Order: sequence, then structure tokens, then C-alpha cells
Amino acid sequence: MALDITWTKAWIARSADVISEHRTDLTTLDRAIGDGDHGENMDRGFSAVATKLADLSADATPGDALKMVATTLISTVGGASGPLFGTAYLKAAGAVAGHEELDGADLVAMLTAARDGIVLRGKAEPGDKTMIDAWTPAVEAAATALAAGKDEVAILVAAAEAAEAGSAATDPLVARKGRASYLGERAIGHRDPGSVSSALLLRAAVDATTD
Amino acid sequence: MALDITWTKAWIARSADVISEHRTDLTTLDRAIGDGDHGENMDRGFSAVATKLADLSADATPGDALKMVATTLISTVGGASGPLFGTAYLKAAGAVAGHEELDGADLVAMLTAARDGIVLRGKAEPGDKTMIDAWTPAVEAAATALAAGKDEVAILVAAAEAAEAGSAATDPLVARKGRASYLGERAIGHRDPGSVSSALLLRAAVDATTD
Amino acid sequence: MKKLINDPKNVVEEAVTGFAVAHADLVTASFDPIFVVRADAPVAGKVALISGGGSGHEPLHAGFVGFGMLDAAVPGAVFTSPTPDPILAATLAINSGAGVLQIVKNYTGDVLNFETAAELAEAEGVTVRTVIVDDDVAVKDSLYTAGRRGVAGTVLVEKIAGAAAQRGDDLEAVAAIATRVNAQTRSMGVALTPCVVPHAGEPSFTLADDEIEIGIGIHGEPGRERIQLEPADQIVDRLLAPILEDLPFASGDRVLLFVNGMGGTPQVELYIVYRRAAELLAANGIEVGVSLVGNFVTSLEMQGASITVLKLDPELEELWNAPVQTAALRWGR
Amino acid sequence: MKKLINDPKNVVEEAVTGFAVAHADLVTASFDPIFVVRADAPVAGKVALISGGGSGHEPLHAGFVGFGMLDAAVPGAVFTSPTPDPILAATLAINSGAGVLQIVKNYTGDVLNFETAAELAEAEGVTVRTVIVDDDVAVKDSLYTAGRRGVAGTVLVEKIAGAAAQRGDDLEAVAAIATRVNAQTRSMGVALTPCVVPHAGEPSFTLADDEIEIGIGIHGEPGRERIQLEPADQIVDRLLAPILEDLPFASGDRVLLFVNGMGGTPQVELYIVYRRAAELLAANGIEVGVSLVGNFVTSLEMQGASITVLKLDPELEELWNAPVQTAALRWGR
Ligand SMILES: Nc1ncnc2c1ncn2[C@@H]1O[C@H](COP(=O)(O)OP(=O)(O)O)[C@@H](O)[C@H]1O
Ligand SMILES: Nc1ncnc2c1ncn2[C@@H]1O[C@H](COP(=O)(O)OP(=O)(O)O)[C@@H](O)[C@H]1O
Ligand SMILES: [Mg+2]
Ligand SMILES: [Mg+2]
Ligand SMILES: [Mg+2]
Ligand SMILES: [Mg+2]
Repeated sequence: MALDITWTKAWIARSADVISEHRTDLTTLDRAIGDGDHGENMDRGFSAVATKLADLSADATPGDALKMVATTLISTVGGASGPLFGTAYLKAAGAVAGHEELDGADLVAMLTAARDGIVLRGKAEPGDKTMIDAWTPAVEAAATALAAGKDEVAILVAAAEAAEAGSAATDPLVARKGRASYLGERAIGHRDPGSVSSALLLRAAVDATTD
Repeated sequence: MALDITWTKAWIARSADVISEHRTDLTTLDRAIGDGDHGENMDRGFSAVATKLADLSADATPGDALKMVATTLISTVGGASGPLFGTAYLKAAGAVAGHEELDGADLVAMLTAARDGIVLRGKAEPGDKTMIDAWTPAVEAAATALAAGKDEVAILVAAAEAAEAGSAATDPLVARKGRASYLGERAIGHRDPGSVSSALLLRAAVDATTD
Repeated sequence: MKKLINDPKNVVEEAVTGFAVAHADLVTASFDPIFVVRADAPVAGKVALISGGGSGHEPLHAGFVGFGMLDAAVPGAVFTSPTPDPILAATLAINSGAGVLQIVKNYTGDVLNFETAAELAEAEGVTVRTVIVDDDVAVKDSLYTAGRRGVAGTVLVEKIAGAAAQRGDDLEAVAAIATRVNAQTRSMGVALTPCVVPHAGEPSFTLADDEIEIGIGIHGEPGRERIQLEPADQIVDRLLAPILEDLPFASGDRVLLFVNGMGGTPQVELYIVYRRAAELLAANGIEVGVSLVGNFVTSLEMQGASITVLKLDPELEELWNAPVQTAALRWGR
Repeated sequence: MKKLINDPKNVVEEAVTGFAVAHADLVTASFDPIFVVRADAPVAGKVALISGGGSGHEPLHAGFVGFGMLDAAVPGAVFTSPTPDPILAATLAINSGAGVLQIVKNYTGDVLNFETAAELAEAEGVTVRTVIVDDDVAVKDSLYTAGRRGVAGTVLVEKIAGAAAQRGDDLEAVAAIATRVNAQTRSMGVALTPCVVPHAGEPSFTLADDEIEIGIGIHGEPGRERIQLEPADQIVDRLLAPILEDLPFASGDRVLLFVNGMGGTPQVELYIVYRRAAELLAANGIEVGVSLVGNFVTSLEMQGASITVLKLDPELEELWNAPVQTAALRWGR
């Protein structure tokens, strides 16, 4: 399938669904090493996003849709994840601005811009036990797939799988950013909630290709 | 035995013991229909009384000892029971002032004065579910025993038994004085704590005759 | 029972010690017997105001000692009236010759102990008047009870009578103002959770996870009825209806609306209660001229709140707004 | 969970509504987006102060809006930073041209949302400075954490910087004062019980009947260690030792001692804590120049307390004592 506005809207709709489905799980993870609101925060944001999806003009591009997600998340989520995901979608939108359809290079540019936006705002490095631990392997896997000549769907699959593995790999880490950093050693054995929601969003991008 | 200062001191010492023993029971009764401090209040007062017992001068009369109880209770108990029992002992002391040894008439005068003192301060009538429901039958039984020519011990026994029966008879009553009056019908089935402590004090007077 | 205390026996003494050190500019504490007076007591020529009662209701009463309010506060053991001795000692410490007004919450223990203290003070040549506060509409006022309880309205009586004394009113006038405030004040409260008296170590009553007690007293005494937890707006309706009926308050009245926290209720909840109460008063044509929201008459860590309404007149409103400088209530200086 | 609320979703909006009605003389509230400003905002020629953060810490921040303190408070959802929109709207509402100082507690969410709002405000021509408050010594300040948390010391920063702005200091000067207060302030807290976020409906953490959490954060974040309940004096020693070491405070210092309640702790307990803290400071040769005791930075109904010590200098003390007129802190007018 072509990764056009239809796919982008399907991705966003699936994102809202999957976040709503995992609301309690995300909050439970956050209760263990944060303040127990990540699911609530993300769901508030993506519910607002879902509502606005219908309002997108008929000739909107994928970049327009991503920008709507960005501004909606920024203005509804709050907390740490609001500005971080907001910036990610804003930079992603910028990377593909004007394109009607996204090819493999666009996807890699989009994911890279999103990751860089999160780093710019949050200053986290890989291994700090944050959402960056999902995004960085995702960007790398996507770039590798593109270099290996894989198609768009395969690139998205590579990114989602890498994000899921990266998220799981946060379990043994001590956190150095966000609320979990207050816990020191006590964070060990818990998965970072922001990395889980990040992986869910990237998996939704894959699933949207079959909608 | 002669009801002299030795008996009076024994009565006071036994009173302190018996209140201390029943501290929790009295508080539990008060928790049901009051504010759960009657045992605590009485024990605080009679502990102070017990401490002062040794300080009584060698030539103290029963009236002097009762006056010491009165002023100590007034200045240590607080709550409703402090001024009420304080007044009772103060009036009792006045009724036997100067007497070295108490005869049957003295006992009846003493109990009557005590009861009248409580009524003067607290304005309760028989049947209001207060300590008066122990004191009034006690006074009446003592007067009847005196009129029937009973000896001092028998008069004290009659008073104690009547107080115990009077206290038990508070169970089915609705309270019209004190905190329990806030409860209306909900006080039914509970015994008035002040009537129980009153009966304990009168029983201690009997037991002190065998010390 | 988890509390930030040392020996339960020392709770009152240690708390008063801390209070007196923290507010040394406002108050002086005595410890044998225990009472708190204005740092500048006795204030020459001024009628002196004294109040007191069981501890556990803080900031009542010591938090209201200072310019424009109380001259002395006498804290008893937790939830137990003080004895006459400290009341007498405090009375003598604040009397400047203009007489002393006792403000006493209507509980048998408080009434009797203050009465005894008043007799002893009169015997020492002090003129004493007493005003009994009984604002709690949860309890039926009849010949067959000890009468209504004194609850949150006590703060209003203390503030307004304190301002009257501060402006120079004589003893009879201050007593008359205090009596008027009490007569025009009605309160009712709700408890969501019980409280634990330190030396008792167990809750004064129990409530199921979904139960609340309507008409609770400030010592955890039972109220009118125990019901299932409801939305705040419905609870407010239940508290305010008997208050409005009792005086009765009527359309056109101007009132002071006071939402009081019982000690363990977050401030957001108090303002949610306030919001509904103000809305209801407006719907009844009653204008809120003055508002007070916060923990002023508490029951240790009890969760719950009470609503108090005072019918204002221009004099009472002016006296309420007059400067006051105490640990818990302060404005105008 | 028993709370005096209606729909958990409406807690913040309803509480702010009640707050704004109760304190209409001091503040004005907006609701879309939600924020609270001084009734007389913008104040011509004055540097404007804005703060905010998750709700549930009341009276922080809206209770400190008024003369001599904050110009605006922006409440987020309970325990969740507000988004940039209301921060921007409030910034524009209070800016009189003299610039706006953001006072932000050091949590990633607050920092990022205020940062975004500042960028947007700058884009609209408003000069913005930001001071981050991070007074909590329970958390190690290192490159390997998000840094120390901002807790009760925030009140001191808001009061003193507010007084500097009120006396006419320019933006850089007010920011410098705020930075100095933060640099000289240290805090640490203890929780006896957890709190329940309304929409979550269950406690943020659990403590056994005999356990307490030393070094608790104001959102129920874990602290340094979980220990058995101890007498208050020992707990105070545990809280104060790291505070005194950290600056370090030294003999001869004159300080502000602030004992803060977490929301569900009775006032008697706060004064018992104060008593011991004052005693320990005295033993260390440190003089308490100013005292503050009460519920100022809370965690809903959490039982517990925190101790804050600010090293005073004559200017900070004068600014602390300067008149302030807000719902929760008031003197001198
Ligand atoms: N500095 C940071 N950089 C990247 N991600 C971060 C940073 N701080 C926090 N996060 C992410 O944010 C998530 C928490 O989001 P959320 O719970 O919604 O916000 P809050 O912590 O404000 O309650 C964490 O799980 C982590 O993945
Ligand atoms: N007006 C009264 N007259 C006689 N006895 C009274 C009166 N009011 C209360 N009491 C007695 O006092 C007892 C309660 O004493 P206590 O619990 O020590 O005081 P408080 O009610 O102040 O806590 C009641 O059980 C009752 O017997
Ligand atoms: Mg969170
Ligand atoms: Mg009692
Ligand atoms: Mg009592
Ligand atoms: Mg949060």
C-alpha cells in the first residue's frame, strides 16, 4: 500500500485505539517507577487527537496530519511525555512536509527527526531508561533496512521490532532522566512506560499498512 | 470496723485501684455513646488522688480526705465527670466535716450531699441516663437501711447494690444529658459509663471495710 | 495508628511548646498549668476574651490568640475539656480590670469546668461573663438533650467578639455581640473517615469504605445519619438544607459562608464544597458577603468538612473585617 | 477512596471555580484554558511572576496569587504539569511589559512545558526568565538524575521573589533573588500514608501499618528509605541532618524554619515536629529568625510533613516580612 494520507490517518486512529487499550498497563508501569499517570496522560492526548482527525481537510498531507498530532499532544497531555511526544511529531511533520506519499527515505528521515526532537527537549541518552531507548534502536533498524533496499512496510516493521526490543531492554537499567531517576537502584527490574508507549505507536504504524 | 480515717484512706486507695482496673472497660462504654475517654479521665484523676494520699496529715479526718479527693479530681479530670465527681466529693466532705468517725446517719448525709452536688452542677434527673441513675437509688437504699436500723457496713452494701442495679437500669434509656443525648434512640442498649464508675466507687467503700 | 508524635501523653505539651516558640511574637505559653495568652497580656483597659476546650481541634483555640481576637486559650487533653485550674490561671493573667468574657463550646464538660473557673475567678474579684456557642444544627435543640454542640461557628464568635473588645466595647457589649453572632450562626458537618485520639490508639468510630456520617460532631460523635458516599454536590445539599431552614435564612440575607475542613481533607475538596454551597445560596437569593475556607476547627486527621453560615449585619461585617493578627487568622496588620 | 468530589474529571475545574468565587477580591480565574491571575493584573510597571504545576498541592500555587507574591498560577491536572497553552495565556494576561519570571519546580514535565510556553511567549514579544526550584535533599543532585525535586521551598521562592517584584526590582534582579532563595533553601519530607489521585482511585504507593517513607516526594514518589515508624523526634532528626549537611548550614546562621504539612496531618503533629526542629537548630547554634508552620505544599490527603530551612540574610528577611495578601499567606495588609 502507498504510505499516503490515508495510511497516516489510519496510523493515527490505530495509535489512539492502542493507547486507549493499554491505558491501564501504561499507568501501572508508571506507578511502579513514576507517578502513575502515563496511561492517563497519553490517552487524554490521543483521545483529543482522534476527535480532531475528522477535521483534517480533504487535501491534507501526511505532514499536516502529524503536525495536528503534535500540537494536540502539546496542548492536552502535559507532564513530561506531552512536550516530548509533541516535539517528536512536530519534527517528524517537518521532515516530510509537503510530501503526498512517503517512501523509505522519508520514513527514515521522519523517525530520525522525531528521535532528535525528543533528545533536543529531554537531553536523554541511550541507556538512560527513557523513551529514547525505544526510539534510537528504531531509527537505526529503519536506516539499516533502507540501506538493505527493503520496502516501506519492511522498514516500519524493522522500526517497530527494534522499539519493542529496546523497550524490553530498559528493564535492568537504572534511570538517569525523568521521575524514575529519583529511585536509583530501585528502578531496576521495571520497564520504562514511555518506551512502551513509543513501541505501541510504532507498531500501530505497521498495522495501519494492512487497514 | 470503725469508719474512720483509716477506712476512708482504704476506700480512696481501693477506688484508685478499681478505676485503674476498669479503665479500658469504662472507655469502651464511653466510646459507644460518648467520646471514649471516661476511663482515661477517671484514671488520670484517681492516679493523682492516690499519689496525694500519702501526704494527708496524721490527724486528718474523713472529711479532709474527701476534700483532697474533690480538689484533686476537679483539677485533674476535666471533661464532664471531673466537675461532677469533684462537686460530689466536695459536698460529701462538707456533710461530714469535723467527724472523726462516721456513723450510719453520717453515711446517709454524705451520700445525699454527694448526689445533691451532682444534681446542682449537672441538672440531671433520674432517668436521664447519667451517673445520677446510680447515685439516687444508692442514696435511697442507704436511707432505707438506716431507717431499718442497719449498721454502717450494711448501709454501704445497700448503697453499692442499689448503685449497681441503677447503673444496669440505664441500658434501655435514651439519654437526656451529656454527650449520649446527641444519639437519641441510638443510645438504647448501652450502659452509661458514669453510672458504672459511680457504682465501682461505692462498691470500693464496702470492700474497704474488710481491708 | 501512625502519628508524628512522641509519647501520646506529651502530645499537648509538646505541641504547645512548638506553637509558643514558632509564634513568640504573638503569644506566651505557661505550662503548669498549661495555657496560652497574648504576648502583650493583660491589655490595659480592654475586655479580655478567653476560650478553650479539648485539644485536637487546632488551630482552635490557641491559633486565634492575638490582636483583635482571643487573649487566652486553654487547651485540655485531646478531646477533653481543661480543668478549672488553668482556666482560672489564664483568666487572672489576662484580666486588666475590664472583665473577662468566656467563649465556651456547648459540651457538658466545657460548660462545667468553665463555670467552676468563673466562680473561682469571681471570688478573686474578676468580673466574668460567659457565652455558650451552640451552632450545630445536626443535634436537635430541646429540653431533652444537652443542647446543640458548639462547632465551627466558634471561630466566628471569637473573631467578631474579639474585634468588639479590641475597639473598646465594654464587657456587656462584647458579650452581647458574641451572643448575637452565635444566635445568627448555624453549622453542620460530614465525616468521611474517623480520627484516632493519640492515647486511645483506635478510631473513635468506624465507617465502611463507602459510608459517610452526616451531622458528625467535632469529636467524632455520631450525627444524624450514616449514608452511602455520594457526589460532593449532593452532600453539600444535605448539609446546607437544615442550616438554611433552622434560623431561617431568607432571600435578601447577606451572609458569611465558611467551609471548614476537619483536618484530613485536601483543599481542592473544600473548594469543591464551597463552590456548590455558594451556588445554592445564590439560588436562594442569599448573598455571600464574606468567605472563609480552610482547616479552622478540626478533628485531628478526620476527613470531612462542615459548612457554617452566619447572617451578617453591617456591624458584624465591619467587626469581621477589622484587623486581626493571630497565628491562624490574620489581616489588616 | 472516599473524597468530597463529584466527577473525578472535574476536580480541578470545580475547585478553581470555588476558589475564584471565594477569593474574588484577590483573583480572577479563566477556564479555557484554565489559569488564575491577580484580580488587578497586569500590574503596570511590575515584573510579573507566574508559577504552576500539577494540582493536588494546594494552596500551592493559586493560594499564593495576590499582592506581593504571584501574578498567575497555572494548575495542571492532579499531579500532572499543565500544558504550554494555559501557561502562555496566563503569561500574556499578566505581562505589563516589565517581563515575566517563571518559577518552576524541577520535574521534567514542568520544566519542558514551561520551557515551551516561554518560547511561545518570547515569540510574542514577552521577555521571560525562568528559575527552577530544586530544594529537596532527599534526591541526590548529580549528572545521573533529573536533579533534585522542587518541593516546599517553592513557597519561599514565590514569597520573596514576589516581594522583590512588588518593591519594583527589574526582571534580572527578581530572577537573581529567586535564584538566591533557591540556592539557600533545603527541604526533606516524610510520609506516613499515601495519597490517592482522584482519577486513579488507588493509592500511589502502599505503606504497611508500621512503615514510613523518609524522603518522600510531593507526588508520592519514593524517597531515601522505608523504615519502621519512630517517635517524631527521631524522624525530625533524620530529616534535618541531611538538610543541615547539604548547604551546609553552620553555627551563627540565621534561618527561616518552615514545617510543612502534607495535607492530612493534624496541626498538633506539625508543632511537635517544629518543636524538635527548633531545638536541634538551637543546639547547632543556628538561630530561627522566621517561622512558618502549616499546610502550604501538600500531596492531597497524604499524612506526613516536610522540613525546610532557608539561610536568611537581611535582604531576604526583609522581603519575607514585606506585606503579602493572598488566599493562603497574608500579613501587613
Ligand atoms: N528527559 C527525558 N527524555 C526522554 N524521555 C523522558 C525524559 N523524562 C521522562 N521521559 C519519558 O517520559 C515518561 C513519563 O511520562 P509521563 O508519566 O506521561 O510524564 P510524568 O513523568 O511527567 O508524569 C517516562 O517513562 C520516560 O520514557
Ligand atoms: N449533666 C450531667 N449530669 C450528671 N452526669 C452527667 C452529666 N453529663 C454527663 N454526665 C456523666 O458523665 C459521664 C461522662 O464522663 P466523661 O466521659 O468523663 O466526660 P465527657 O463526656 O466530657 O467526655 C456520663 O457517662 C454521665 O454519667
Ligand atoms: Mg508519569
Ligand atoms: Mg467522655
Ligand atoms: Mg471527653
Ligand atoms: Mg505526571
